[in-house]
Amino acid sequence: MIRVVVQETPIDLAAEFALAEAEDAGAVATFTGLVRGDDGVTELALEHYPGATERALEALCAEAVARWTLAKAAVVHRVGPMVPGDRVVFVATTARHRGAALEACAFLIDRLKTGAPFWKRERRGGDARWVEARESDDAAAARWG
Amino acid sequence: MIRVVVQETPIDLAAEFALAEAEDAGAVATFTGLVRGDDGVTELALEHYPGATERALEALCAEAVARWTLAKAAVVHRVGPMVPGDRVVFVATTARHRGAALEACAFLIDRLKTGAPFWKRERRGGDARWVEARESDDAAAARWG
Amino acid sequence: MAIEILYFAWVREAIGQGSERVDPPADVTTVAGLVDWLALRGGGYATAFEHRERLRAAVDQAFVPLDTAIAGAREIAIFPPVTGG
Amino acid sequence: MAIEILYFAWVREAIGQGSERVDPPADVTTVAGLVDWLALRGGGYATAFEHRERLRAAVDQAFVPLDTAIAGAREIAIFPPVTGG
Repeated sequence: MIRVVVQETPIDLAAEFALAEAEDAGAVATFTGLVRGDDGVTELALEHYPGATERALEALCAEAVARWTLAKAAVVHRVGPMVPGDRVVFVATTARHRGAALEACAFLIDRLKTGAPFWKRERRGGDARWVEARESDDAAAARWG
Repeated sequence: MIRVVVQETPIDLAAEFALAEAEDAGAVATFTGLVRGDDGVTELALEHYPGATERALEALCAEAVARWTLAKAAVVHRVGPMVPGDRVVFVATTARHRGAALEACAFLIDRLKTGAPFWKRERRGGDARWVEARESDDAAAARWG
Repeated sequence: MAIEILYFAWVREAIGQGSERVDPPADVTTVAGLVDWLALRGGGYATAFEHRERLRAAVDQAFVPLDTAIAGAREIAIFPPVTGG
Repeated sequence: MAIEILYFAWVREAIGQGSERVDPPADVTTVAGLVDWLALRGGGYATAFEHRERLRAAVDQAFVPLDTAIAGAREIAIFPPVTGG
Protein backbone atom coordinates (compact mmCIF):
# COMPACT_ATOMS: atom_id res chain seq x y z
CA MET A 1 0.00 0.00 0.00
CA ILE A 2 1.21 3.49 -0.88
CA ARG A 3 0.26 6.71 0.85
CA VAL A 4 1.41 10.06 -0.57
CA VAL A 5 0.16 13.38 0.78
CA VAL A 6 1.35 16.92 0.08
CA GLN A 7 -0.35 19.30 2.48
CA GLU A 8 -0.19 22.83 3.85
CA THR A 9 -1.41 21.75 7.27
CA PRO A 10 0.80 20.33 10.05
CA ILE A 11 1.73 16.64 9.80
CA ASP A 12 -0.23 14.58 12.34
CA LEU A 13 2.25 11.96 13.55
CA ALA A 14 -0.23 10.06 15.71
CA ALA A 15 -2.55 9.59 12.75
CA GLU A 16 0.31 8.63 10.41
CA PHE A 17 1.72 6.15 12.91
CA ALA A 18 -1.67 4.53 13.39
CA LEU A 19 -1.91 4.03 9.62
CA ALA A 20 1.61 2.57 9.46
CA GLU A 21 0.99 0.16 12.32
CA ALA A 22 -2.34 -1.02 10.91
CA GLU A 23 -0.49 -3.29 8.46
CA ASP A 24 0.34 -6.05 11.01
CA ALA A 25 3.81 -6.22 9.51
CA GLY A 26 6.21 -6.41 12.46
CA ALA A 27 8.64 -3.61 11.60
CA VAL A 28 7.93 0.09 11.20
CA ALA A 29 10.71 2.57 10.35
CA THR A 30 10.09 6.29 10.18
CA PHE A 31 11.99 9.44 9.38
CA THR A 32 10.82 12.90 10.34
CA GLY A 33 12.51 16.05 9.07
CA LEU A 34 12.00 19.16 11.19
CA VAL A 35 12.67 22.82 10.50
CA ARG A 36 15.88 23.64 12.37
CA GLY A 37 16.14 26.94 14.18
CA ASP A 38 19.79 26.57 15.12
CA ASP A 39 21.25 28.61 12.26
CA GLY A 40 19.10 31.70 12.57
CA VAL A 41 16.25 30.58 10.31
CA THR A 42 12.97 32.18 11.38
CA GLU A 43 10.80 30.77 8.59
CA LEU A 44 11.08 28.02 6.00
CA ALA A 45 8.72 28.13 3.02
CA LEU A 46 8.31 25.19 0.65
CA GLU A 47 7.08 25.55 -2.90
CA HIS A 48 6.18 22.52 -5.03
CA TYR A 49 4.90 21.51 -8.44
CA PRO A 50 1.33 20.34 -7.82
CA GLY A 51 0.53 17.08 -9.56
CA ALA A 52 4.12 16.36 -10.59
CA THR A 53 5.16 16.19 -6.92
CA GLU A 54 2.58 13.56 -6.05
CA ARG A 55 3.46 11.54 -9.17
CA ALA A 56 7.16 11.63 -8.30
CA LEU A 57 6.55 10.58 -4.69
CA GLU A 58 4.18 7.80 -5.72
CA ALA A 59 6.77 6.47 -8.17
CA LEU A 60 9.44 6.48 -5.42
CA CYS A 61 7.11 4.67 -3.03
CA ALA A 62 6.21 2.08 -5.65
CA GLU A 63 9.92 1.48 -6.30
CA ALA A 64 10.57 1.03 -2.57
CA VAL A 65 7.60 -1.32 -2.08
CA ALA A 66 8.78 -3.53 -4.95
CA ARG A 67 12.48 -3.47 -4.03
CA TRP A 68 12.07 -4.25 -0.31
CA THR A 69 8.71 -6.10 -0.38
CA LEU A 70 7.15 -3.55 1.92
CA ALA A 71 3.67 -3.82 3.36
CA LYS A 72 3.48 -0.04 3.16
CA ALA A 73 5.36 3.09 2.12
CA ALA A 74 4.10 6.51 3.15
CA VAL A 75 5.43 10.00 2.40
CA VAL A 76 3.70 13.01 3.89
CA HIS A 77 5.28 16.31 2.85
CA ARG A 78 4.31 19.73 4.08
CA VAL A 79 4.43 22.81 1.84
CA GLY A 80 3.95 26.52 2.45
CA PRO A 81 5.41 28.59 5.32
CA MET A 82 6.77 26.82 8.41
CA VAL A 83 8.65 27.81 11.57
CA PRO A 84 11.47 26.03 13.47
CA GLY A 85 10.24 22.81 15.07
CA ASP A 86 7.57 22.21 12.42
CA ARG A 87 7.63 18.86 10.63
CA VAL A 88 8.62 19.23 6.96
CA VAL A 89 8.46 15.61 5.90
CA PHE A 90 7.46 12.27 7.36
CA VAL A 91 8.40 8.92 5.80
CA ALA A 92 7.13 5.59 7.10
CA THR A 93 7.92 2.11 5.83
CA THR A 94 6.42 -1.12 7.10
CA ALA A 95 7.79 -4.57 6.43
CA ARG A 96 7.99 -8.06 7.82
CA HIS A 97 11.61 -7.58 8.88
CA ARG A 98 13.50 -4.61 10.23
CA GLY A 99 16.28 -4.49 7.64
CA ALA A 100 13.82 -3.96 4.80
CA ALA A 101 11.89 -1.26 6.65
CA LEU A 102 15.02 0.65 7.67
CA GLU A 103 16.72 0.50 4.27
CA ALA A 104 13.59 1.50 2.40
CA CYS A 105 13.05 4.42 4.76
CA ALA A 106 16.59 5.70 4.10
CA PHE A 107 16.11 5.17 0.35
CA LEU A 108 12.90 7.21 0.30
CA ILE A 109 14.25 10.20 2.19
CA ASP A 110 17.49 10.23 0.16
CA ARG A 111 15.68 10.01 -3.15
CA LEU A 112 12.90 12.47 -2.43
CA LYS A 113 15.54 15.11 -1.63
CA THR A 114 16.67 15.05 -5.25
CA GLY A 115 13.83 13.42 -7.14
CA ALA A 116 10.71 15.34 -6.18
CA PRO A 117 9.95 18.95 -7.19
CA PHE A 118 10.16 20.88 -3.92
CA TRP A 119 12.01 24.14 -3.38
CA LYS A 120 12.94 25.63 -0.02
CA ARG A 121 13.21 29.30 0.84
CA GLU A 122 14.71 30.27 4.18
CA ARG A 123 14.00 33.50 5.96
CA ARG A 124 16.36 34.93 8.55
CA GLY A 125 14.71 38.04 9.94
CA GLY A 126 14.17 40.32 6.93
CA ASP A 127 16.39 38.32 4.57
CA ALA A 128 14.91 35.53 2.43
CA ARG A 129 16.88 33.28 0.09
CA TRP A 130 16.27 30.09 -1.90
CA VAL A 131 18.21 27.11 -0.60
CA GLU A 132 20.85 25.81 -3.02
CA ALA A 133 20.87 22.14 -3.99
CA ARG A 134 23.58 20.22 -2.15
CA GLU A 135 26.03 17.82 -3.74
CA SER A 136 25.77 15.62 -0.65
CA ASP A 137 22.09 15.10 -1.45
CA ASP A 138 22.94 13.99 -4.99
CA ALA A 139 25.54 11.60 -3.59
CA ALA A 140 23.09 10.19 -1.05
CA ALA A 141 20.47 9.61 -3.73
CA ALA A 142 22.99 8.09 -6.14
CA ARG A 143 24.08 5.35 -3.73
CA TRP A 144 20.74 3.60 -4.29
CA GLY A 145 21.60 2.98 -7.97
CA MET B 1 20.93 12.74 25.85
CA ILE B 2 20.14 9.09 26.47
CA ARG B 3 16.76 7.64 27.38
CA VAL B 4 16.44 3.97 28.30
CA VAL B 5 13.23 2.49 29.66
CA VAL B 6 12.24 -1.13 30.23
CA GLN B 7 8.58 -1.32 31.10
CA GLU B 8 5.65 -3.73 31.44
CA THR B 9 3.15 -1.11 30.25
CA PRO B 10 2.36 -0.29 26.59
CA ILE B 11 4.82 1.99 24.78
CA ASP B 12 3.32 5.48 24.34
CA LEU B 13 4.51 6.58 20.89
CA ALA B 14 3.09 10.08 21.11
CA ALA B 15 4.97 10.75 24.34
CA GLU B 16 8.20 9.21 22.99
CA PHE B 17 7.96 11.19 19.76
CA ALA B 18 7.42 14.42 21.66
CA LEU B 19 10.61 13.74 23.66
CA ALA B 20 12.56 12.93 20.48
CA GLU B 21 11.42 16.08 18.70
CA ALA B 22 12.15 18.32 21.68
CA GLU B 23 15.86 18.31 20.77
CA ASP B 24 15.58 20.84 17.90
CA ALA B 25 17.90 18.65 15.88
CA GLY B 26 16.38 18.47 12.40
CA ALA B 27 16.30 14.71 11.83
CA VAL B 28 14.42 12.06 13.80
CA ALA B 29 14.61 8.37 12.85
CA THR B 30 12.57 5.74 14.63
CA PHE B 31 12.10 2.01 14.57
CA THR B 32 9.13 0.24 16.13
CA GLY B 33 8.95 -3.52 16.47
CA LEU B 34 5.48 -5.00 16.79
CA VAL B 35 4.28 -8.44 17.80
CA ARG B 36 3.29 -10.19 14.56
CA GLY B 37 0.20 -12.34 14.50
CA ASP B 38 0.74 -13.70 11.01
CA ASP B 39 2.38 -16.98 12.04
CA GLY B 40 -0.17 -18.14 14.57
CA VAL B 41 1.38 -16.48 17.64
CA THR B 42 -1.31 -15.64 20.18
CA GLU B 43 0.99 -14.28 22.90
CA LEU B 44 4.58 -13.11 23.12
CA ALA B 45 6.17 -12.89 26.57
CA LEU B 46 9.49 -11.14 27.15
CA GLU B 47 11.74 -11.89 30.09
CA HIS B 48 14.74 -9.72 30.92
CA TYR B 49 17.61 -9.34 33.36
CA PRO B 50 16.66 -6.31 35.47
CA GLY B 51 19.54 -3.90 35.94
CA ALA B 52 21.81 -5.60 33.41
CA THR B 53 19.32 -4.85 30.63
CA GLU B 54 19.26 -1.16 31.35
CA ARG B 55 23.06 -1.06 31.62
CA ALA B 56 23.45 -2.82 28.28
CA LEU B 57 20.97 -0.52 26.53
CA GLU B 58 22.56 2.59 28.04
CA ALA B 59 25.98 1.45 26.84
CA LEU B 60 24.61 0.89 23.32
CA CYS B 61 22.98 4.33 23.30
CA ALA B 62 26.18 5.97 24.55
CA GLU B 63 28.12 4.25 21.76
CA ALA B 64 25.60 5.46 19.16
CA VAL B 65 25.59 9.04 20.48
CA ALA B 66 29.39 9.20 20.32
CA ARG B 67 29.75 7.48 16.94
CA TRP B 68 27.09 9.51 15.08
CA THR B 69 27.12 12.72 17.17
CA LEU B 70 23.48 12.31 18.05
CA ALA B 71 21.43 14.84 19.95
CA LYS B 72 19.51 11.95 21.44
CA ALA B 73 19.22 8.15 21.52
CA ALA B 74 16.21 6.49 23.09
CA VAL B 75 15.34 2.83 23.56
CA VAL B 76 12.04 1.87 25.13
CA HIS B 77 11.57 -1.88 25.49
CA ARG B 78 8.49 -3.63 26.73
CA VAL B 79 8.65 -6.82 28.82
CA GLY B 80 6.03 -9.26 30.10
CA PRO B 81 3.11 -10.71 28.13
CA MET B 82 2.01 -9.08 24.86
CA VAL B 83 -0.44 -9.84 22.07
CA PRO B 84 -0.15 -9.36 18.27
CA GLY B 85 -0.09 -5.67 17.35
CA ASP B 86 1.54 -4.62 20.63
CA ARG B 87 4.77 -2.62 20.42
CA VAL B 88 7.76 -4.62 21.67
CA VAL B 89 10.50 -2.05 21.17
CA PHE B 90 10.81 1.57 20.12
CA VAL B 91 14.12 3.16 19.09
CA ALA B 92 14.49 6.87 18.34
CA THR B 93 17.58 8.75 17.24
CA THR B 94 17.85 12.48 16.74
CA ALA B 95 20.64 14.24 14.87
CA ARG B 96 21.45 17.31 12.86
CA HIS B 97 21.44 15.35 9.59
CA ARG B 98 19.36 12.45 8.36
CA GLY B 99 22.17 10.04 7.55
CA ALA B 100 23.41 10.00 11.14
CA ALA B 101 19.93 9.54 12.59
CA LEU B 102 19.04 6.70 10.20
CA GLU B 103 22.31 4.80 10.57
CA ALA B 104 22.32 5.10 14.34
CA CYS B 105 18.73 3.86 14.49
CA ALA B 106 19.63 0.76 12.45
CA PHE B 107 22.73 0.21 14.62
CA LEU B 108 20.73 0.32 17.84
CA ILE B 109 18.04 -2.12 16.75
CA ASP B 110 20.60 -4.54 15.26
CA ARG B 111 22.77 -4.47 18.34
CA LEU B 112 20.06 -4.66 20.96
CA LYS B 113 18.82 -7.87 19.32
CA THR B 114 22.05 -9.61 20.30
CA GLY B 115 23.57 -7.42 23.00
CA ALA B 116 20.85 -6.93 25.60
CA PRO B 117 19.51 -9.66 27.90
CA PHE B 118 15.96 -10.23 26.68
CA TRP B 119 14.34 -13.60 26.00
CA LYS B 120 11.17 -14.17 24.01
CA ARG B 121 8.63 -16.91 24.56
CA GLU B 122 5.93 -17.40 21.95
CA ARG B 123 2.58 -18.97 22.65
CA ARG B 124 0.47 -20.53 19.90
CA GLY B 125 -2.76 -21.62 21.49
CA GLY B 126 -1.76 -24.07 24.22
CA ASP B 127 1.85 -24.49 23.05
CA ALA B 128 4.57 -22.18 24.42
CA ARG B 129 8.22 -22.22 23.36
CA TRP B 130 11.30 -20.05 23.83
CA VAL B 131 12.44 -18.33 20.64
CA GLU B 132 15.84 -19.52 19.38
CA ALA B 133 18.57 -16.97 18.66
CA ARG B 134 18.94 -16.33 14.93
CA GLU B 135 22.20 -16.29 13.05
CA SER B 136 20.85 -13.46 10.91
CA ASP B 137 20.66 -11.32 14.05
CA ASP B 138 24.30 -12.04 14.86
CA ALA B 139 25.25 -11.14 11.29
CA ALA B 140 23.27 -7.89 11.44
CA ALA B 141 24.91 -6.91 14.72
CA ALA B 142 28.38 -7.84 13.47
CA ARG B 143 28.27 -5.51 10.48
CA TRP B 144 28.65 -2.53 12.83
CA GLY B 145 32.13 -3.70 13.83
CA MET C 1 1.64 25.18 -31.14
CA ALA C 2 0.54 26.78 -27.84
CA ILE C 3 2.22 25.34 -24.73
CA GLU C 4 1.57 25.96 -21.04
CA ILE C 5 4.81 26.98 -19.33
CA LEU C 6 5.25 26.79 -15.54
CA TYR C 7 7.97 28.50 -13.49
CA PHE C 8 8.97 27.66 -9.93
CA ALA C 9 11.08 29.10 -7.09
CA TRP C 10 13.55 31.83 -8.13
CA VAL C 11 12.78 31.28 -11.81
CA ARG C 12 9.15 32.19 -11.06
CA GLU C 13 10.21 35.17 -8.94
CA ALA C 14 12.53 36.58 -11.60
CA ILE C 15 9.94 36.23 -14.36
CA GLY C 16 7.19 37.59 -12.15
CA GLN C 17 4.56 34.95 -12.85
CA GLY C 18 4.04 31.25 -12.21
CA SER C 19 2.66 30.29 -15.61
CA GLU C 20 1.86 31.54 -19.08
CA ARG C 21 0.78 30.23 -22.49
CA VAL C 22 3.32 30.67 -25.27
CA ASP C 23 3.38 29.84 -28.97
CA PRO C 24 7.02 29.41 -29.99
CA PRO C 25 8.12 29.43 -33.65
CA ALA C 26 8.64 26.13 -35.46
CA ASP C 27 12.45 26.28 -35.14
CA VAL C 28 12.14 25.97 -31.33
CA THR C 29 12.29 22.19 -30.97
CA THR C 30 13.82 21.49 -27.52
CA VAL C 31 13.44 22.76 -23.95
CA ALA C 32 16.83 24.47 -24.31
CA GLY C 33 15.60 26.14 -27.51
CA LEU C 34 12.48 27.32 -25.68
CA VAL C 35 14.65 28.80 -22.92
CA ASP C 36 16.81 30.61 -25.52
CA TRP C 37 13.73 31.98 -27.22
CA LEU C 38 12.15 33.17 -23.94
CA ALA C 39 15.45 34.75 -22.79
CA LEU C 40 15.33 37.01 -25.85
CA ARG C 41 12.49 38.87 -24.14
CA GLY C 42 15.09 40.30 -21.74
CA GLY C 43 14.19 41.69 -18.32
CA GLY C 44 13.20 39.02 -15.80
CA TYR C 45 13.48 36.29 -18.45
CA ALA C 46 17.12 37.14 -19.14
CA THR C 47 17.81 37.16 -15.39
CA ALA C 48 16.01 33.87 -14.72
CA PHE C 49 17.74 32.09 -17.59
CA GLU C 50 21.21 33.65 -17.27
CA HIS C 51 22.88 30.50 -15.91
CA ARG C 52 21.59 27.57 -17.96
CA GLU C 53 23.46 25.01 -15.85
CA ARG C 54 21.26 25.99 -12.90
CA LEU C 55 18.03 25.18 -14.75
CA ARG C 56 16.04 21.96 -14.66
CA ALA C 57 12.91 21.05 -16.62
CA ALA C 58 9.91 18.77 -16.82
CA VAL C 59 7.84 17.96 -19.90
CA ASP C 60 4.29 16.89 -19.12
CA GLN C 61 5.35 16.44 -15.47
CA ALA C 62 8.30 14.14 -16.19
CA PHE C 63 11.83 15.35 -15.33
CA VAL C 64 13.92 15.64 -18.51
CA PRO C 65 17.30 16.96 -19.71
CA LEU C 66 17.17 20.39 -21.35
CA ASP C 67 17.94 18.97 -24.80
CA THR C 68 14.63 17.05 -24.78
CA ALA C 69 12.33 17.60 -27.75
CA ILE C 70 9.12 19.49 -27.03
CA ALA C 71 7.04 18.26 -30.01
CA GLY C 72 3.57 17.38 -28.72
CA ALA C 73 4.20 18.68 -25.17
CA ARG C 74 1.21 20.20 -23.39
CA GLU C 75 3.00 21.46 -20.25
CA ILE C 76 6.63 22.43 -19.76
CA ALA C 77 8.06 23.46 -16.39
CA ILE C 78 11.35 25.31 -15.88
CA PHE C 79 12.85 25.54 -12.40
CA PRO C 80 16.01 25.39 -10.24
CA PRO C 81 17.48 22.13 -8.91
CA VAL C 82 15.07 20.73 -6.33
CA THR C 83 15.75 21.13 -2.62
CA GLY C 84 12.98 19.22 -0.89
CA GLY C 85 12.65 16.89 2.05
CA MET D 1 32.66 -17.62 48.96
CA ALA D 2 28.86 -17.24 48.63
CA ILE D 3 27.66 -16.07 45.22
CA GLU D 4 24.22 -15.02 44.02
CA ILE D 5 23.30 -17.03 40.91
CA LEU D 6 20.55 -15.90 38.54
CA TYR D 7 18.84 -18.05 35.89
CA PHE D 8 16.75 -16.78 32.97
CA ALA D 9 14.38 -18.15 30.31
CA TRP D 10 14.49 -21.95 29.79
CA VAL D 11 17.47 -22.28 32.14
CA ARG D 12 15.30 -20.79 34.89
CA GLU D 13 12.35 -23.00 33.95
CA ALA D 14 14.43 -26.20 33.95
CA ILE D 15 16.01 -25.43 37.32
CA GLY D 16 12.70 -24.30 38.77
CA GLN D 17 13.88 -21.05 40.35
CA GLY D 18 15.17 -17.67 39.21
CA SER D 19 17.95 -17.27 41.74
CA GLU D 20 19.79 -18.91 44.60
CA ARG D 21 22.84 -18.40 46.78
CA VAL D 22 25.58 -20.98 46.39
CA ASP D 23 28.98 -21.54 47.99
CA PRO D 24 31.12 -23.49 45.50
CA PRO D 25 34.35 -25.26 46.59
CA ALA D 26 37.68 -23.54 46.00
CA ASP D 27 38.49 -25.60 42.89
CA VAL D 28 35.55 -23.98 41.06
CA THR D 29 37.32 -20.99 39.52
CA THR D 30 35.42 -20.18 36.29
CA VAL D 31 31.80 -19.82 35.13
CA ALA D 32 32.20 -23.10 33.22
CA GLY D 33 33.48 -24.76 36.40
CA LEU D 34 30.47 -23.43 38.29
CA VAL D 35 28.15 -24.86 35.63
CA ASP D 36 29.90 -28.26 35.87
CA TRP D 37 29.59 -28.23 39.65
CA LEU D 38 25.89 -27.27 39.56
CA ALA D 39 25.14 -29.90 36.89
CA LEU D 40 26.33 -32.60 39.32
CA ARG D 41 23.14 -31.96 41.28
CA GLY D 42 21.27 -33.71 38.43
CA GLY D 43 17.55 -33.23 37.81
CA GLY D 44 16.66 -29.80 36.42
CA TYR D 45 20.30 -28.67 36.70
CA ALA D 46 21.49 -31.49 34.47
CA THR D 47 18.72 -30.70 31.98
CA ALA D 48 19.38 -26.95 31.95
CA PHE D 49 23.13 -27.40 31.52
CA GLU D 50 23.09 -30.37 29.11
CA HIS D 51 24.19 -28.36 26.06
CA ARG D 52 26.98 -26.05 27.19
CA GLU D 53 27.23 -24.39 23.77
CA ARG D 54 23.71 -23.04 24.28
CA LEU D 55 24.63 -21.25 27.53
CA ARG D 56 25.66 -17.65 27.99
CA ALA D 57 26.74 -15.87 31.17
CA ALA D 58 27.21 -12.54 32.89
CA VAL D 59 29.45 -11.79 35.85
CA ASP D 60 28.34 -8.80 37.89
CA GLN D 61 26.01 -7.85 35.02
CA ALA D 62 28.70 -7.85 32.30
CA PHE D 63 28.44 -10.42 29.47
CA VAL D 64 31.43 -12.78 29.59
CA PRO D 65 32.69 -16.01 27.97
CA LEU D 66 32.13 -19.14 30.04
CA ASP D 67 35.84 -19.53 30.78
CA THR D 68 35.85 -16.27 32.73
CA ALA D 69 37.21 -16.40 36.29
CA ILE D 70 34.67 -15.92 39.07
CA ALA D 71 37.02 -14.80 41.84
CA GLY D 72 35.45 -11.82 43.61
CA ALA D 73 32.14 -12.05 41.71
CA ARG D 74 29.02 -11.07 43.65
CA GLU D 75 26.41 -12.02 41.01
CA ILE D 76 26.61 -14.58 38.22
CA ALA D 77 23.82 -15.07 35.66
CA ILE D 78 23.43 -18.12 33.41
CA PHE D 79 21.00 -18.00 30.50
CA PRO D 80 20.34 -18.91 26.84
CA PRO D 81 21.45 -16.71 23.90
CA VAL D 82 19.42 -13.49 23.99
CA THR D 83 16.47 -12.99 21.63
CA GLY D 84 15.27 -9.46 22.31
CA GLY D 85 14.09 -6.52 20.29
